[in-house]
Amino acid sequence: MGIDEWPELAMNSRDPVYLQVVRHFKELIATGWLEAGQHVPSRRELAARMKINPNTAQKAYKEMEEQQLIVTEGNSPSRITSDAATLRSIRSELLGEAVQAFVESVRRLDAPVEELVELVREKYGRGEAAAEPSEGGPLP
Amino acid sequence: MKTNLIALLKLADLEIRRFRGILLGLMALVALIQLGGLSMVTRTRLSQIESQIERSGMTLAEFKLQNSGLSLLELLGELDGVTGVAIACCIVVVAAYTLIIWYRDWFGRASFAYRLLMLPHPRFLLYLSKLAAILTFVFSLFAWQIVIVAGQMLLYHVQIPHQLRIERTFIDTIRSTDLVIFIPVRLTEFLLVYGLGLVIVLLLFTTALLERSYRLKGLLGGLALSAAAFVLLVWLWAGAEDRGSFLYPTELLALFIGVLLVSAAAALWLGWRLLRGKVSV
Amino acid sequence: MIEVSDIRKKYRRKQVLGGVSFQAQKGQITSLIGLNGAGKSTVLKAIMGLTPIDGGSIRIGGQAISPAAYNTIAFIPDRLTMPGSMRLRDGLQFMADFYPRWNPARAEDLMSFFRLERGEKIGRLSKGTAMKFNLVLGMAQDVDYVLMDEPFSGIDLFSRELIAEVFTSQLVEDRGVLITTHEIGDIEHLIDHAVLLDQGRVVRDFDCEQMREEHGKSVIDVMREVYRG
Amino acid sequence: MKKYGYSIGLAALSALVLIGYVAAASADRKPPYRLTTEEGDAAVMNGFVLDGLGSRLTADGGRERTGSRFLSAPFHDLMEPDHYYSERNELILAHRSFMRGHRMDDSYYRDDATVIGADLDDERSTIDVRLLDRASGGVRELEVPIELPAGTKQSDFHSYNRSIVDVQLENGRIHLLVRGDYSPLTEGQRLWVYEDHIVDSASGERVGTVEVFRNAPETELPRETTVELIEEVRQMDASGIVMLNVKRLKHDDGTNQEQPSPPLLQEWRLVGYDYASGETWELPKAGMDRLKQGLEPRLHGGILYAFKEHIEKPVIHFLDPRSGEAAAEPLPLEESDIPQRSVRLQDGRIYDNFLAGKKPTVVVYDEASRRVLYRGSVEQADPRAEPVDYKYFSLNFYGK
Repeated sequence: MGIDEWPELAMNSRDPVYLQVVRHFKELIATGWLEAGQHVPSRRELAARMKINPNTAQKAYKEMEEQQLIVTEGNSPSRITSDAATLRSIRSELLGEAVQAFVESVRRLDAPVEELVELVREKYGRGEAAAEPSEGGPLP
Repeated sequence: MKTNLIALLKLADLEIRRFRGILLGLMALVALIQLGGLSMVTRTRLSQIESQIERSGMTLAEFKLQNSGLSLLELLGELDGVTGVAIACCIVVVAAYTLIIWYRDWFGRASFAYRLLMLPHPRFLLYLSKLAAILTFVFSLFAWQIVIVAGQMLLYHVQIPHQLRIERTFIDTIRSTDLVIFIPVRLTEFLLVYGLGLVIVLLLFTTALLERSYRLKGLLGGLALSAAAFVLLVWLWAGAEDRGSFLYPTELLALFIGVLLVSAAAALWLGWRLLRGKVSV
Repeated sequence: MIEVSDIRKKYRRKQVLGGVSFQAQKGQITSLIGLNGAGKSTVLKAIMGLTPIDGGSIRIGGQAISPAAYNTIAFIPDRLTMPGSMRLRDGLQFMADFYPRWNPARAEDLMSFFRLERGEKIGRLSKGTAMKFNLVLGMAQDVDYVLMDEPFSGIDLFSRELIAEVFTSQLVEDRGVLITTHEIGDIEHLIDHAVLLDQGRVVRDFDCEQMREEHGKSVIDVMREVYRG
Repeated sequence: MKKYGYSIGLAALSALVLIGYVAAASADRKPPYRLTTEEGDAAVMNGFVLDGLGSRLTADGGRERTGSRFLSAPFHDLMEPDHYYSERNELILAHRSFMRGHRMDDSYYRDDATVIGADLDDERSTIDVRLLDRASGGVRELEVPIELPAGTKQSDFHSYNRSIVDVQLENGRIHLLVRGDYSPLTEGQRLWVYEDHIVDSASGERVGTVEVFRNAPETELPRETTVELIEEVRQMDASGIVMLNVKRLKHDDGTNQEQPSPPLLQEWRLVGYDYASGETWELPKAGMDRLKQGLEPRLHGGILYAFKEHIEKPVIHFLDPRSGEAAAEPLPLEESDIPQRSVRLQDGRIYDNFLAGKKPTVVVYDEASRRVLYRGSVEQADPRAEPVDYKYFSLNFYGK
């Protein structure tokens, strides 16, 4: 996987940059773009691609190591963890977070749960159908 | 020490090349004026003599007996005003450049001063390289003037028929014109005149640096320092003229040289200190 | 690290620096932020010994500024530093002649990275190209610290992006970078440490990621508090 | 290397030209002229120099360039060796500290034992006298206050100027001959007063004052009296007497404008004064008639030398200053190509500097025997130099 094909990361300036990078990795892992055991780019390549400075890239990798998202043996390049449990927890963590954010923003509208579920099924269904046939569909 | 020397030579080369257009221009101007002027003056005098001979029917030899020929000094005498202007031009331009060689680095679109002040070499090399450049210009013009006088003698031999020629040695030719002030024929004279010139250059350098460090206050200080040195030198020189002074002329000369040395040392030391920590972009 | 302690400077009876203190760590990108006239450039020039200070002290890697120190610190000012009559190649030759720590190979990389024409006259460069060449002169020295004065001001968007890329490259890695700017916009997420100046005084001095983590504020938010509040 | 070509080329070429120039200049250090001895012993010329065409020549073959000096011009201890200051250079060489600050004093006296310097600056109207004991080097200073001449007072004059014109020492008494030149308030004629102030050299006390001469005030404006001192030619040497050259002139009253005629000599007297006795006298008619043949009087060794210097063939007459009679046979000098010449009387010898055979020539006669002690002329050493024909070299005494 060339560094250039690495998906763009839209960054905001309020959250710590290194945490945004870690999240981005989690999304790539969750969506399967990064497979277990796959080599991750070097600190320098990541910095160039993400347009962040090498220290931040370094900090992101350190954070990911602490969260055991990546493993480094000796001084060979780090690799995505192949520990299934960690991988699974990443997916649920991301989904949980997304849903949490959704719930908080919707709670203010005080809508009953069933209506919400119905609406999600409908949007999610249409979103999926739309995504299927034409790859370049408008982003949601 | 060696790297500093190499850096100094490279900086000096840079400074010399930055002025080479003007220097060559000056040389051309001076040559044109003095050689062109001489050939013109010679041609007019020769035509006068020819018409005089035709009217009187004498031969050239008889004319020479009567008028003892046409000396180069006589011809140069007619050129004195113009030569003076040419030399004054050189002096004024080089004197002005003694300040411009500093200010051009500060002003203009590019601030070369930033780069020069950040060189990993003692900053005093800037002072010495610019000084070396100015001295190179002065001595090139000095040498060029000698070449011109030689050229004038050659021209004289070419244009003047040998019957009218009056032989003079090269040094005698220089000694007999006002040029001798700038092209001294005596060592003591050379050391004093060019010693004074060097001190003036050093004082101008340090005044420029004082201005670059303390702006107007610095400029005034520099001018005051230079004026004081100058007044002291003139006072000593005049003292030697006044036969009644308490000090003997040779003692006043020693003081004169002393003041030159002290002023030079002060200017160099002050320049070194200012460059080290006081000058500002 | 670069240690600036309590430096003061008066310029024509105006207190340009009223006791500025901060540190720029080696290996970090520190940004000196302040509105126009806050004294940013003066701080950089003071650190480089290009302008004397009335009080306080400056240490670079524990040493005071000296000619030898110029082997360890490079300064990229906001203007040309080479005579206009020179061509780019003469400028590079000048650096090679006088800077033992000059890295010709890296200079070549940067020249092609910025697509600069060696034969061009320095005096006729546009502002953007001139800044790029300045960056070449600064970055191609193997030094521990690099100081940059408003590298982005008045420069077209594309040059700006090109210049920003330099900050993400190994050119910056484990070097101390101190960069001044008054519009943080495009390099907000590039800098590790921010020092905010106002009327010659340090009003804020914080680690950007820490500020985001603990207060959820971006550098611009802090600037808004300081300069608009 | 192309990069540094320009600078190196410029510096190298300049250096080359300069080295060539220095070589030429040093080759040119000696002037292309020489004073060659044609006859006699050059030793008599010791202390004498011939100055001309930018060179200074001595009889012992010394050749030195003068001229083309600007900044270094004034820095020479010895004074210009023209007639007036030449002996002083000896004092400067011999007694440097004694002469410090006093090189321009009015007058000096010197004998084997002492040197006396006297100076009168009018602000203080006292004479500063300094005595040097040549043996021990000790210096004594005296101050001799002087008044205005008898019968005159300050308000009579709008300005006056006094100076010591001669100093003599005879048996312990210092004679200070003061010349006073007083300009009266009214439009009348100047008043000349010569006074001899006598002081005891040991105590410094004033012994007396003798008014040597005071001119009778002229009544009509165009008339003028001029008084010049005829002092010992070798001013510092001892001389028992001094003489005054007193002339009364009638100026052209300015009627015919185009060509104002030179003043007419109405009356001419030589007044002598003997220091020891204080006696004054006038040169008798015999002497005056001799002088009136267009001769200029000079005093040397107590004898009055009368001759016209600036003519082709002068004759020196030796007169007794009291009787005016001839003291010795007149000495005709060799003919000069041009009227320009200078004659110096010194140590019993007569130095004659003139042009013979177009060349500057010096002939030294022994005054008593009239024998030619030395004869030398200036030769041109380099054909390219300016020829010496008809060029005048001045004979100056520089001091031994």
